[in-house]
Amino acid sequence: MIATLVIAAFMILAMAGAIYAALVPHTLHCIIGLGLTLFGVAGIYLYLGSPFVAAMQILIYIGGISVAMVFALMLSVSLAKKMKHSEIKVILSSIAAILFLAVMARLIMTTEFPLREEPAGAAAWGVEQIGHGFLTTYSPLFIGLAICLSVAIIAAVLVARREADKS
Amino acid sequence: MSLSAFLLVSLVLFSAGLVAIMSRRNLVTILVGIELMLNAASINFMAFNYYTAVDPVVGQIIVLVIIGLAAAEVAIFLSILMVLYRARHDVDVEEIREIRG
Amino acid sequence: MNPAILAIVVIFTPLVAFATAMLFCMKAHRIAQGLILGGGAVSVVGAFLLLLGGPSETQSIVWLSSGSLELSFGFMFDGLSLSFGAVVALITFLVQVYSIGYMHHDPAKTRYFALLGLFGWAMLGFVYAVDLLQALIFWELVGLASFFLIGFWYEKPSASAAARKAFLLTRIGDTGLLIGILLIINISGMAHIPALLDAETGLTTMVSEGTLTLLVLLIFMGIMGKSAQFPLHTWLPDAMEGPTPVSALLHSATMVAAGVFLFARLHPLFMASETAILVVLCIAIFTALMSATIAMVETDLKKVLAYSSIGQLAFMLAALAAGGLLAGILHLILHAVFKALLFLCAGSYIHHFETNDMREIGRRGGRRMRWTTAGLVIGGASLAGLPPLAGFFSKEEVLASLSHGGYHLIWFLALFAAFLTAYYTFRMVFFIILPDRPLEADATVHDSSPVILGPIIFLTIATVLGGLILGPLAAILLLDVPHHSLLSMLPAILCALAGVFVAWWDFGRSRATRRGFVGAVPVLHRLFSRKWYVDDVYQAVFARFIQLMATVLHRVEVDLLDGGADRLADVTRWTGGWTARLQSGWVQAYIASGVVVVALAGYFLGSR
Amino acid sequence: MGIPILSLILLCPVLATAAVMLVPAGRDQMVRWISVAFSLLALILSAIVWMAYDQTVGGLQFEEIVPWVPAVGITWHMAVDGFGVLLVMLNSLVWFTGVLTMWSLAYRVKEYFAFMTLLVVGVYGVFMTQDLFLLFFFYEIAVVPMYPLILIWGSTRKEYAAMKLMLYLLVGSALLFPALLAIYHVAGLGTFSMVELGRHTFGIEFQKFVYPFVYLGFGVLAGMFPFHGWSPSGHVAAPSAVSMLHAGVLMKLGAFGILVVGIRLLPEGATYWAPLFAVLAACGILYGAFVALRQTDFKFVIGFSSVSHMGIVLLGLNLGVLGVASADAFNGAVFQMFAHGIMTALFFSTVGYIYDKAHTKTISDFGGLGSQMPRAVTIFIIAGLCGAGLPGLASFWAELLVFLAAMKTYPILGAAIVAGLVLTAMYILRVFQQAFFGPRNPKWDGLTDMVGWELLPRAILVAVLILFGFFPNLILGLIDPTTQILMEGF
Repeated sequence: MIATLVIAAFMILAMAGAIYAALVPHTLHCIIGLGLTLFGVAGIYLYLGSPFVAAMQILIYIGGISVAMVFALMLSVSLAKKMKHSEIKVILSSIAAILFLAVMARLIMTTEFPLREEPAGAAAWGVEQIGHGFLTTYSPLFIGLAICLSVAIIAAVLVARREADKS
Repeated sequence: MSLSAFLLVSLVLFSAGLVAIMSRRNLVTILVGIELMLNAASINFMAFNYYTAVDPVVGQIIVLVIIGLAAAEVAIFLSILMVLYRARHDVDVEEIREIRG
Repeated sequence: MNPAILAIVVIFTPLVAFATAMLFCMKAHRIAQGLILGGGAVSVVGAFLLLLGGPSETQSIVWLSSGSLELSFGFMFDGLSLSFGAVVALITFLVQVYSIGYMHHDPAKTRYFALLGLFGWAMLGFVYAVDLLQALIFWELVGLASFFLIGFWYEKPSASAAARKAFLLTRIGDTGLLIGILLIINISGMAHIPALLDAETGLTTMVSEGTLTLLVLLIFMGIMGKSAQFPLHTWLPDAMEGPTPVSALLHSATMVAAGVFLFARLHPLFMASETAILVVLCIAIFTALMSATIAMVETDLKKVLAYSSIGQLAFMLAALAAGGLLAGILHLILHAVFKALLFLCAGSYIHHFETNDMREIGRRGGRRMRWTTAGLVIGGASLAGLPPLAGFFSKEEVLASLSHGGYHLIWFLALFAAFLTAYYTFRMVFFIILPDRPLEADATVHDSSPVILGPIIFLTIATVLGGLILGPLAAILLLDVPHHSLLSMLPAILCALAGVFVAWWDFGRSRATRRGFVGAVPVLHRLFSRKWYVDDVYQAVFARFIQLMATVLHRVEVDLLDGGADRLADVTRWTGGWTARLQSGWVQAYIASGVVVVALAGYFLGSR
Repeated sequence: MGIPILSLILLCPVLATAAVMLVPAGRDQMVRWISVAFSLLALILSAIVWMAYDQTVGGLQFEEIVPWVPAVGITWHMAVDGFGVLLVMLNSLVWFTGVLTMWSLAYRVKEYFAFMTLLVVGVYGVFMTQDLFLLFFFYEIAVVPMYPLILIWGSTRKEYAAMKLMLYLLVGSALLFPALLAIYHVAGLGTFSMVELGRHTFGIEFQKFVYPFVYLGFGVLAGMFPFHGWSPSGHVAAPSAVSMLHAGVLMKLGAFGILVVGIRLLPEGATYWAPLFAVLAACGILYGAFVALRQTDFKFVIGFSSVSHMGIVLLGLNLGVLGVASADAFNGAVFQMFAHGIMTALFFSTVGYIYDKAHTKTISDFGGLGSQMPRAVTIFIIAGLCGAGLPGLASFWAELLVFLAAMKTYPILGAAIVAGLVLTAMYILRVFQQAFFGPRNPKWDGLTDMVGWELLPRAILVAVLILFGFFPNLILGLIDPTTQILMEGF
């Protein structure tokens, strides 16, 4: 019962953060909203039996990505200020999104999912299994990810630096 | 808590991301929208992983990959953003319309 | 020695000489000349050895097999091949010797000699061929050699135009020939000549007479092209643009005779169709008369000889069509000898005076070239059919075979043609030996060099003695020697003498008008000097038609097919231009429309 | 399974492409030597395949089967029958001589040879593979490099020509791809193997429906009238070696595709449509010849002559399907693919040489060129005579066999096509007379004639034409058994 309440709180946190981030005019507030959502999602992961992924979510997403975004914001001063915000665009895109949401929600509610007998326990899919999976069956994925990350970082550095040289 | 509840949460996140992408003029907030959508996808993976998948490792691995890719994406995105900012002193997407036909 | 090996030597030595000269001796004229002459000599010796060996079995190997089709490559050693092969090799060699003198100053003579080698190979290959397709291949190669040799001086536009015309007109005939051969292969499944000619199992037993008529007439189209019969004859006079030895070799003695040879080769097939015989006779006699009339008004020495070749080839075809196999072949061989002689004499004059106009040659003292003039007179007399020269015997046989065959009208017309032949031949002779004004004392006129005179003298002797081959030829062809009474020979002799006399009256005597009796009828004179308007009709009808077709189809290509595709592209581009305006470059609008579309799709697909 | 010789041949251009790309910029000579070395190697291997191919047995040989994507039944299945051996040889010859022809290229050499060898990869793949998916895959590999090759190294309205070519060929592919998928799907065997698919009998209605897609799709590449529009302008715009590969080999891909996919898999559909397509092909033969008569550009003449000559190939294929004339039609068609390939390669190689020297391709600009460039002119004349179907050169036999079949199946049509040979002679002679004969034009006195190595590639092609012109059985012996097997399918 308590678990249900807790997860419901996390879900609401996630949704509220997302909506806040989507609608709030100020860029910094927007990132804060994202941070809230990420935190809520981490809670959901925890409930879904994966403490490791939840930890990663907090470490990388909240600790890394959000912070990087804030830094970027700080580096370019004028970005931090409030941007022009057109109400009509927000309303139109909200209508489109709600349309989408309604259709998808109806789909979700009417679909029969082939559920498993009983949800797997945390023991069956702990960190060990993840590591094993990454190093055996899914090793190409792992390697690919590694390459992608290093390339992205090198590219990011290069892109930013070359322009700096020019200026 | 049932599977549908998680799916609905992820749908809300996704829709919020859509709104952000469609309505904002600031590249940073658009990035936020994208992150929201990625998270929505991750939630779906985890939920299906928990409720239906045969091998529960798959979902987690995919979510980890998504997190990694998101990190890479943000790195690139932000560096481009910095360059763009330096070049144009603006990151308003309404002004960046060079692919216009 | 195995005749097949000998035949390979005879045929392929000129090819080897040709290839070697073309590939390695372009600068070394003397070596090339030596190679080609050596090849020619080997061919002559080989061909005469084959002739002395007498007829023997056909030999062939399978050359090509595709599905049920089998074509062979090999040699025939019957009297026809052996005798004509020897004549071809001999005249080729003589002309090669003659060319040493004639082409002495030409800078490109290696190419010239090499092409003579190519021609020798092709012509000999044709003569000994055992398979219709093999014959066709060498027949085309002969045409190719002719193309290159006519256009040898390719920098002269008239020469290259003449080469092109020769190739195209013979090609038109060859189309018929090829269709005929293809039909024969389709009907009988073979192209092996002895098998096709077989009286019990050959082609004649397989098809109805109507079909056979069609087949042989298609083949005759090829013969018309190659042997320059009306209406495909106009290339031959133009072909005189080539060097004179080439005219002597190809366009009088051997290549044009290939058509007649093919007719003789397939004689039994033609004999099996009455209609075909009549068609051939009509065409032949018309050609003979027409060419003779044109020759009567022509002043170009070589062209007179060219038209006389056309006429004599028509005589051969007429004789063969009337059933006189021996007569046709005899005239083929003897005509080759004396016509080569006439051309070589003409070449000797042209080489010296550098003009083709026989009146001018006469005025400038042509008759002072004594040996050449002797050759010309003897050759001319032979062409006119005066006894006892070679031409008399063969023409006698031709006329006899026409009257034996019962074609009396044709016989009569042929007599008239013979009269005209004697007339224009001696018109030519009198123009040269009896010029219209007295000769100046010009010491520069002298006779040609020994290499030129040698072949002329050899051929003069051959022309005088040519009548003697009648008996041996009949023996090798396994035919009977016909006996004619003196009375039956009389009309021909009288015609020839009449022709000579009228020619003397018009051109020879001191008070002659030198216009000829045709000059009295302007209409005819114009008709003859415009060559019966055949070329003009070609120009006006066929050439224009083909040009028109090409132009129309070119427009179709440019405007309709290609242009249509371009219009389609324009429409696409225009549509693209319009739709591009929707591309505002405003990414968010794209996303929004995407979302709406997905939502709608989800609604409709999900509601099922 | 012994040495996978077919994969080795295919590996040659692949390695050549890779090696050429790895050469440092500016080392053009090295690029050329690499290309020539690999193409020579491929030529030798092709010759070995020809020698080792067992002609008494026929059928597919040198099979290599390695599953690749087993889930949908894609297999690395390489094998050649008699046709394949012949066409692989053709490709090797044209590649080798093409590299030599482009020896003097100086502009962006590295990229040029990389694209060209990539094209060669595709062509080899199509001729060797027995897998429908791979066939399409290689087909596209062969087609796509044409665009940059024409666009960057071309001449004479190159943007237009490149775009037109690409659009035509893509339309062809668009017709083809659904047809191939339909064949895969309807057979329901779960395999793309053409050997397996060939054993399956498709419904007659299905065959009738799908065959035109296959025929048109491949036919566009084969320069099929009236969808040949891309080919003359493409040939004109492309650099010489690309024209060589293009007209010499690439157009054969279309005909080969019709043969192995259309006719082999859908025999009844082919039979149903053959009369129509045969008549179209015959129209193409005459049409190409007529239009060539009016052209003023060397390469346009050759381009339209290609339309005409490829018409003979297509006519042969359709007549073969009708089956009245036993094996001759197929034999003739395949022979013509080879003969025309060599002949056109020779044409473009020589015209390319003249163009490189004189910087013009307009026929009337020349005149009397025979005096200045006797060797180049001689070689062009040999190619031209081959085009005119002169006996003693390879195309004569090919045309003869097709004409034989045409005379047997449709006598009137056959006679018309044979008469069309006169037109061919006319346009060829017109070129000879206007460009090569006539008075010497002092404007071109400075041009140098071919020497040494420039002569080599052309001499090889001439030698091939003459060799098979006199010994047609060398080719017929190779392809006849395969044709016999093909004929059993009807």
